[in-house]
Amino acid sequence: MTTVATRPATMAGALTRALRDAMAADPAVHVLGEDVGTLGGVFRITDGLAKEFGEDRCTDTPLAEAGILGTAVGMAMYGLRPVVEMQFDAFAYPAFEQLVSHVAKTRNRTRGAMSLPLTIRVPYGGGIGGVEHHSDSSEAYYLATPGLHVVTPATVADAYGLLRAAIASDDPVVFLEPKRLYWSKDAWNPEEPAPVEPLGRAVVRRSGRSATLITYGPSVPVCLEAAEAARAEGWDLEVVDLRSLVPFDDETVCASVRRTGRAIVVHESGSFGGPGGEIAARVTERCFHHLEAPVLRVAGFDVPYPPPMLERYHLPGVDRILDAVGRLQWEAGS
Amino acid sequence: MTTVATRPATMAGALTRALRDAMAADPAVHVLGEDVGTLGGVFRITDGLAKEFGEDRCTDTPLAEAGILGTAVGMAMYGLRPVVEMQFDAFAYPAFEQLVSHVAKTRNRTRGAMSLPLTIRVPYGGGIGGVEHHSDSSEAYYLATPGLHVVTPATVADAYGLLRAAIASDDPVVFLEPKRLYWSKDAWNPEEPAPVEPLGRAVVRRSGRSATLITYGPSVPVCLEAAEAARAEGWDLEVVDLRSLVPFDDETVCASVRRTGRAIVVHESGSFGGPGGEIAARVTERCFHHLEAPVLRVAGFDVPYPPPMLERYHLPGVDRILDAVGRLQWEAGS
Amino acid sequence: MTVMEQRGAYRPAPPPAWRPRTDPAPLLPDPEPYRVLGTGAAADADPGLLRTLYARLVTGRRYNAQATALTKQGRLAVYPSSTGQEACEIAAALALEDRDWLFPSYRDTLAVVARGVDPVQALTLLRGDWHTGYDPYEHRVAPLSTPLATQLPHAVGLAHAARLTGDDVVALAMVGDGGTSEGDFHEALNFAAVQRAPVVFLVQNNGFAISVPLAKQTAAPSLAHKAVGYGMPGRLVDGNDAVAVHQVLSDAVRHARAGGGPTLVEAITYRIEAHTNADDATRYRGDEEVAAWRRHDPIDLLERELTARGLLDEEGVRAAREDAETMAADLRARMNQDPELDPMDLFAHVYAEPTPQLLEQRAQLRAELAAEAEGAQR
Amino acid sequence: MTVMEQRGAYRPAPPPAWRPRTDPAPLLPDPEPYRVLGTGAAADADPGLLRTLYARLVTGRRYNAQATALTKQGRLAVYPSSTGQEACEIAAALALEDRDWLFPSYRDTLAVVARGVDPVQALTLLRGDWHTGYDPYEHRVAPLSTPLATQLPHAVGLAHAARLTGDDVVALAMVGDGGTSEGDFHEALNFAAVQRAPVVFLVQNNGFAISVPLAKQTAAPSLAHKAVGYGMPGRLVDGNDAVAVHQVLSDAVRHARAGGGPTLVEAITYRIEAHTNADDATRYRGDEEVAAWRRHDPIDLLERELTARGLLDEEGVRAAREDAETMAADLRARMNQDPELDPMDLFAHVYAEPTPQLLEQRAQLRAELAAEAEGAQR
Ligand SMILES: Cc1ncc(C[n+]2csc(CCOP(=O)(O)OP(=O)(O)O)c2C)c(N)n1
Ligand SMILES: Cc1ncc(C[n+]2csc(CCOP(=O)(O)OP(=O)(O)O)c2C)c(N)n1
Ligand SMILES: [Mg+2]
Ligand SMILES: [Mg+2]
Repeated sequence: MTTVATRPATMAGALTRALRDAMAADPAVHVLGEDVGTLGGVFRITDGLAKEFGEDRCTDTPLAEAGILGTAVGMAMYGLRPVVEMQFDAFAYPAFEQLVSHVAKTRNRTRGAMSLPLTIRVPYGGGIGGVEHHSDSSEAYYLATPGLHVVTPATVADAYGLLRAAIASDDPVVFLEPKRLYWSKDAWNPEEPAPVEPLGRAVVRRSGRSATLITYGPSVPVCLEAAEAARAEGWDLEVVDLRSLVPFDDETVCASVRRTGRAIVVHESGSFGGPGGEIAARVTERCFHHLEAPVLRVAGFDVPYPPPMLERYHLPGVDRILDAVGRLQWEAGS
Repeated sequence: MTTVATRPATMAGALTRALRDAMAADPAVHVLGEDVGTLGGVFRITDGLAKEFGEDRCTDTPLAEAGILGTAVGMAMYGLRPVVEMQFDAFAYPAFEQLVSHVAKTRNRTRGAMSLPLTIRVPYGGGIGGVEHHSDSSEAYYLATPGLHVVTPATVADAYGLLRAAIASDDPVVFLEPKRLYWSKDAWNPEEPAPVEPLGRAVVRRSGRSATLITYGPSVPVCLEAAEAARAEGWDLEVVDLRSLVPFDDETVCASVRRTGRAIVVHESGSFGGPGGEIAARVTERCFHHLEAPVLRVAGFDVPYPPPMLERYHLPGVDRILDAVGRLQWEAGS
Repeated sequence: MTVMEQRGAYRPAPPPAWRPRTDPAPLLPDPEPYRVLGTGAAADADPGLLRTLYARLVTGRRYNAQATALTKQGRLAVYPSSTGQEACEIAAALALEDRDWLFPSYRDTLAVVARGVDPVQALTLLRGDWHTGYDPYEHRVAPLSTPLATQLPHAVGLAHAARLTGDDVVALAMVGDGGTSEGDFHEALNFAAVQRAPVVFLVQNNGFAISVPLAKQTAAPSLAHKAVGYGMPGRLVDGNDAVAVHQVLSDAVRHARAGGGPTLVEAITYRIEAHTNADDATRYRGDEEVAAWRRHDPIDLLERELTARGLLDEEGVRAAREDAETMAADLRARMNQDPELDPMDLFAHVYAEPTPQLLEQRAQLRAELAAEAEGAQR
Repeated sequence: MTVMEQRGAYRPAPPPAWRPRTDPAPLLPDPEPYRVLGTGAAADADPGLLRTLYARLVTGRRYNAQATALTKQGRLAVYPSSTGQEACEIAAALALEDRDWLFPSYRDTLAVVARGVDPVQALTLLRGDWHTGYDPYEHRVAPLSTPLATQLPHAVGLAHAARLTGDDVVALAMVGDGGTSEGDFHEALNFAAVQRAPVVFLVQNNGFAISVPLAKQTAAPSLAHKAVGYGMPGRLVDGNDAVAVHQVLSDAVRHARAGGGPTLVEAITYRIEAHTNADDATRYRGDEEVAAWRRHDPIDLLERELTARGLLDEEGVRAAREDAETMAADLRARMNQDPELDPMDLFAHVYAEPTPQLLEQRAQLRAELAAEAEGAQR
């Protein structure tokens, strides 16, 4: 029981705080990326770090993502804990070879002799009115790459806790930051930030009995809103926030689905080949005889991310989720 | 009915023939890549093309995959039909940004004004005793990228027919060539190569009533072998060869699964976030009430591709498929 | 003879017979950026060209101001202004023939407009409307490229294809100083030199990549010095001197057209405004630096020359500004009309033929929209 | 003072005050590759160094031959021989101190062995056994890198980290002529120069990237000329002259260690054998070319010098060859033993702690193996 008052904080602020605390706690933690120094990053997540820790700890790099990540690999080989910022989702693609062929594989290639404790922060997803290449949901690429952890917060407290855990991890973590939640606020006590718990635990954000919405990152608030709206239709929805895509918390997810008997996976990423397929498949494999209906998916369409003026038609919103809930074969199961 | 005798041909030979016929038929078709000219490619797929069509039609490029693909994009913008060879699966990664941000999106970005009729040939998969980075199954990355077609042959005739269709397509096609089938032989009549049919049609390679094996590329022969072996256990397996992952032939696949009531997806690619999740999820969405058991997946493990001496433990083989068939809840359904 | 055989082959014979086949000296940039305005050479500049450049630059600056204003009114999603860089943008575009191609980056709207693209269409992307607003084939302008340096290999490929086709076409590819650090820059220039593709690479060195100053981007003597490593000439030009830019670019275009291969041109200029309307430049640079560059303004430089030669009077200045105002008023008026977008177009241009999967999704959206419309009617 | 502030800042003031801050002249390579053997300078070479190099090169060549023979016997999955390039491999490695790091490519097994790595462990990858056979920290040798040029930024990062940590460590990164075309080459060299990281980049220009000759790879005067575009010195050396390679590399390492920043060294050499045992070099080059380079053999060059100076006689040659045979016999014997691999190790080093998903898969494989064993017993 704490007496210190919590006050509203933004996810951006919690991320900055996590970086600062990690740097203060461990001199091996170094931040590098485009505009992370003097400017504090285009989203201001690294604001103040260069000033506080010096430019050698928070370094503006040349504009070259493969070079940034490759340099970070070398730094990690020497025992540092680099935290790399990729400016936007689509601008992480130039670093793809370094990510897949080295970041993900170095521990394995060296039979454990060389670990790469590095964190790759990627602001991702849409809903911010960004022009093309600024709104991609690129998680499908990362979760199909063994050797990476893939993590994404949906709340202010998790932004802090998961980022600290990512930096503390001895393995590379792709840390996906939902851009459109940067300025979302929660009550959060920055004087007593959450302890660092190991990666890989999902959490039930809302309990319910009718069906489970399995989701993560930017879609968590949407699902919670949909769950509220669903009450009017007589549905009591459970919402599971995965938080970590790799490792995947089969236990929490399956426990929920076994309870509710119905499930929908919700994410912004395209449907085809996206995370939803994996999640639906593994839930079905594990809970087949508990399912009253197939696990459905509500996702972005399988199109290049649309221009700002059309993004609201693309992004899975409350209505699309409720439509899917309606298709969960209520007659058959009831 | 043809009187011309068919004779055994290799998949490699059929691919060479397809390139040659395409180049002869259309002067816009240009081949470019590393070692594709004088050497004829490290797998000899482009053998003889530089000699027959000149180095301007079949060009050895500098060693730079993003540059190769980016150059091909520019060539396609000018109306040519480039066919790019990536030397190995893992060596296509440096071109990932060009692929995702331009190749896949240019038609969309220009509202149809600019199409990119280009084919990207990628030898993929394992089983050839290759050292690290030479045996990746990278299809998960491609099929999560809207705007790309993703195609892979499993037979000599399909190697020819699908490659011709890919080159004829007005959209970019990632053409995945199963390395370990390059030297596989089928009876094939190179005097009467298969007509070019549109991309996107799966084919039933073996009819059966007990369960459906859904597979593609290098795993097709393995599934056919497993189906033969399964007869001894009293199972009559159907084998569907997808041939095209994008577009996906839901019709053929679902028709089969509705008939058999049970399905297993088989591929070399890792399981987590791999194509199997998508396929299992969509089959389940569409055939839920026909399914006697959850759609299972038999795939490579979720590990970096192992060294040659261990690859046989990694690759899904007949036994692993038969094990999965055994887990298809025969009691419940019978 | 193939394109490959036309190159001066560099393949060292065994030492000691070894000798480089290309003399590096002519590839190296001069130590000082090339300038015309304010020097004796200005007297030779064609009056017509001076007048055209002046009028276009004045309009260009007004366009920048208007577009920035439109971001404040929510009419543009974002605008990266090229104020201070108008000479690079416009003089470079004017060095091309109609049949040539331009490969712009996100900051190069002025160059795009200088090619003849409708000023409103040139802003379609930045407005939040469809990604590319113009038909690239109409004025031979590739889509504005946002991922840095990725457009450079496209320019190389297009120029190479034109050459193979026997067409007399040159491609001009634009990139920023920051963009030169990307691998695609390297790969594109190398390809171009090896293939002797008719491309000109123009680096607008405006001192910054967002907040990162050039000194944190490169330790090179100049960006133009990179050329020698590819075996192409590197040229330095004062990017605020429109006549100098026009001459250097025209030379490079002529050289490329004549089969001489690519050139790398570095234009030294300065980004007077913030990176985009969303950026706060005071966080990383001081006012004096900006003020110093304002004293080296591309429009001023032209105006002084024109005035000195008696080619421009107050009336002329007024006329140029009026034309600019007319353009701005038209732009404002047309940008204030809401564009009409059809949500169903999400699925229209993913493939030549939508896949069955997209047809399903299209049907889903259609149903959603119908339900929405119904809901709205009730 | 931060690392950034130590750099010679390149940030052009407005023209006309503009002036490059780095003088390009000292960065440019000499027109001729540096040579010692066969020149007057050879007389100054330390006899001990000459003898060491000779002995190592002879052993190195024998290692190449033995490894190639092992591919024929199915004992190695693949071997990219460095026959003809032994001087580069060995003299470069010997220019490092123990505390320094080597970042090799797939062809650099000899350099790896020269660092002290066990000859059998150095072949683990190529044998088809686990990817890296040695502990990189033991001799400060990064894993052999197969994806071209990707190891270069790692070398930069490690050197940068060592410097930030206050350690006196230099990294030597090796790459082929073909690898210089990759974007990672560009990005790594640029980073290194901007950060003044203590790295030395050694390009072994052996004339080919598999079948592609250098003239199709670059149009540059030399690969060393690329250095000026990054603001670091470029050096050309006769790669078959072990003494010259050792001197140039030692200089560069000293320069880096003293805080002078990176150097790019291009060593002109030749790949005498095919790309790997799987390649057929007759498809793309003639015998005369190979014969010409055989006349410029790195071991011959040393042998001639040593003999001329009376430092080597027939007995010495015989002794060196015998040592080489001893090494080869040991290698052969140990490589003929089947390594023992545990299939369960597939899951051992994917993460520090296996994920629940991997634990499931591990259990599955364990069950499969048990079933297989049972089946075999029956
Ligand atoms: C591959 C890639 N990485 C990062 C970005 C984000 N970004 C947009 S503009 C910019 C700075 C570019 O600087 P410069 O090339 O000098 O061009 P300028 O903006 O000065 O015209 C950055 C980092 C991007 N667009 N593409
Ligand atoms: C990124 C990448 N692309 C392609 C390859 C395939 N490949 C292996 S070696 C090689 C040629 C390399 O030539 P060079 O750099 O000159 O080194 P050398 O083999 O001559 O030592 C190629 C293309 C690779 N390993 N990595
Ligand atoms: Mg700039
Ligand atoms: Mg080479």
